[in-house]
Amino acid sequence: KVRGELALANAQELINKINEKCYDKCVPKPGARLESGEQACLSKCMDRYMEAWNVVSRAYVGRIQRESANQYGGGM
Amino acid sequence: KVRGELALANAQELINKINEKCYDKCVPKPGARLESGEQACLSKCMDRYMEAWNVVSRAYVGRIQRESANQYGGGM
Amino acid sequence: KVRGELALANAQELINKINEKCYDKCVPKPGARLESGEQACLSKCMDRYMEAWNVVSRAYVGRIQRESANQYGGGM
Amino acid sequence: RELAQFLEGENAKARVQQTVHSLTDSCWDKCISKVNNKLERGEEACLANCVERFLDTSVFIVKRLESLRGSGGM
Amino acid sequence: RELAQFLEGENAKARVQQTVHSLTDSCWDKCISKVNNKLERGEEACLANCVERFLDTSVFIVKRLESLRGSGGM
Amino acid sequence: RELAQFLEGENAKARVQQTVHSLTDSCWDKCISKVNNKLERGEEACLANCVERFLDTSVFIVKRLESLRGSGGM
Repeated sequence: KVRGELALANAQELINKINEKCYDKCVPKPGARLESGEQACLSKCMDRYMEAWNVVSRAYVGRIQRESANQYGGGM
Repeated sequence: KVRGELALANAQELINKINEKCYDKCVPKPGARLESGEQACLSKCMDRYMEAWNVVSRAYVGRIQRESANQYGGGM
Repeated sequence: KVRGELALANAQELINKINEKCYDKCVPKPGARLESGEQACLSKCMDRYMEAWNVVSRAYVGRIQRESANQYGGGM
Repeated sequence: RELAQFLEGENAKARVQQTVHSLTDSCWDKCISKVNNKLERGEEACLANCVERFLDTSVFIVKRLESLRGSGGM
Repeated sequence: RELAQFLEGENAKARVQQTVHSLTDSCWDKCISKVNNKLERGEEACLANCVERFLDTSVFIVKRLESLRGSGGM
Repeated sequence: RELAQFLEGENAKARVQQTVHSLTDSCWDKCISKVNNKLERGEEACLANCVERFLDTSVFIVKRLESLRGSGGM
């Protein structure tokens, strides 16, 4: 249950960030409806943001692992 | 008492936002005192921010109401 | 112990702010390593930020003291 | 039990107000560049549209996430 | 009771420090554009004025809110 | 005791995810100007470097603070 809550909180935070970043980028002048061009931009932006999240996550976790390995080897 | 605290928290948050937004807009280069032009700008900015808050609040509450009404009618 | 925790939280927050502000200013295009020019910029930025913190702290505490003194004297 | 209901209602109200504060913050930046003597017609429309489109965006993202998840795209 | 007073004092100190962090954050953006070898005289004055005017603004807003409320304008 | 360990592990995971969210937020602004049909090679490298250099900066600041403190500079 804790694990599920964690995954949910993580997904929720990701959605919030995408909402904030992509709304800013794709809908600079909000009109009477979400135009199809704006929707296409949102789709692309969302995909890129999730990819960016994955790249950042890999880089960060990789760094943590290298540093904990180094603690038993050379300096940092 | 809870109701009073809620209203107070709401007013406090509104004051904080106005302070932040209007200080940024009206006092770009802080001098030795608040000039009268800066004070006039602050008054206008404050009125506009409160109006904006009301417009946003109406739009948001309206949307929530329309969507809860739609749950018993057609799709969203 | 509470006092130590407060000092620690304060130092931690200062480090976080310096990290955020100075990384933005000094490393606009992150490369394969922290260049020596970027490191020099970080050192300067860090010193300036701590000085700014001290100036702000003096101004803020001074104002609080003046206002509490005024409460028993003239108007605000 | 009535107290619990009352508190639940107050909680919901607090969440709504918090969202209104955060939407006003970001829509103010999007819609108001210069502070005028009154809220212009265009600014008022922009603010209301900003709220509606932000919520549309939210719905759009959640639906797309669900469809990506369904198609095994995630 | 002395403990309570001590803790109250520490709490007040923590609030002051939090305000100093947040003021330094926003006044840094307002007053420091380029990082120099020392804090210039003008930058230092700008930082101190930035704190004072921010607090003036705060007082101004609260007083105006009260007067609007008093005159039934709100 | 196993529960405590499990919860500790979940806490650590939550902190890591929170840091990933905050790094993605700031590195997105630094590295992605226009949204393209795929993540360009340069953008991907920028994102990874952005994380590494941010952490280097963090280490740099803490070490320098310690050396200043040691030399009585603070």
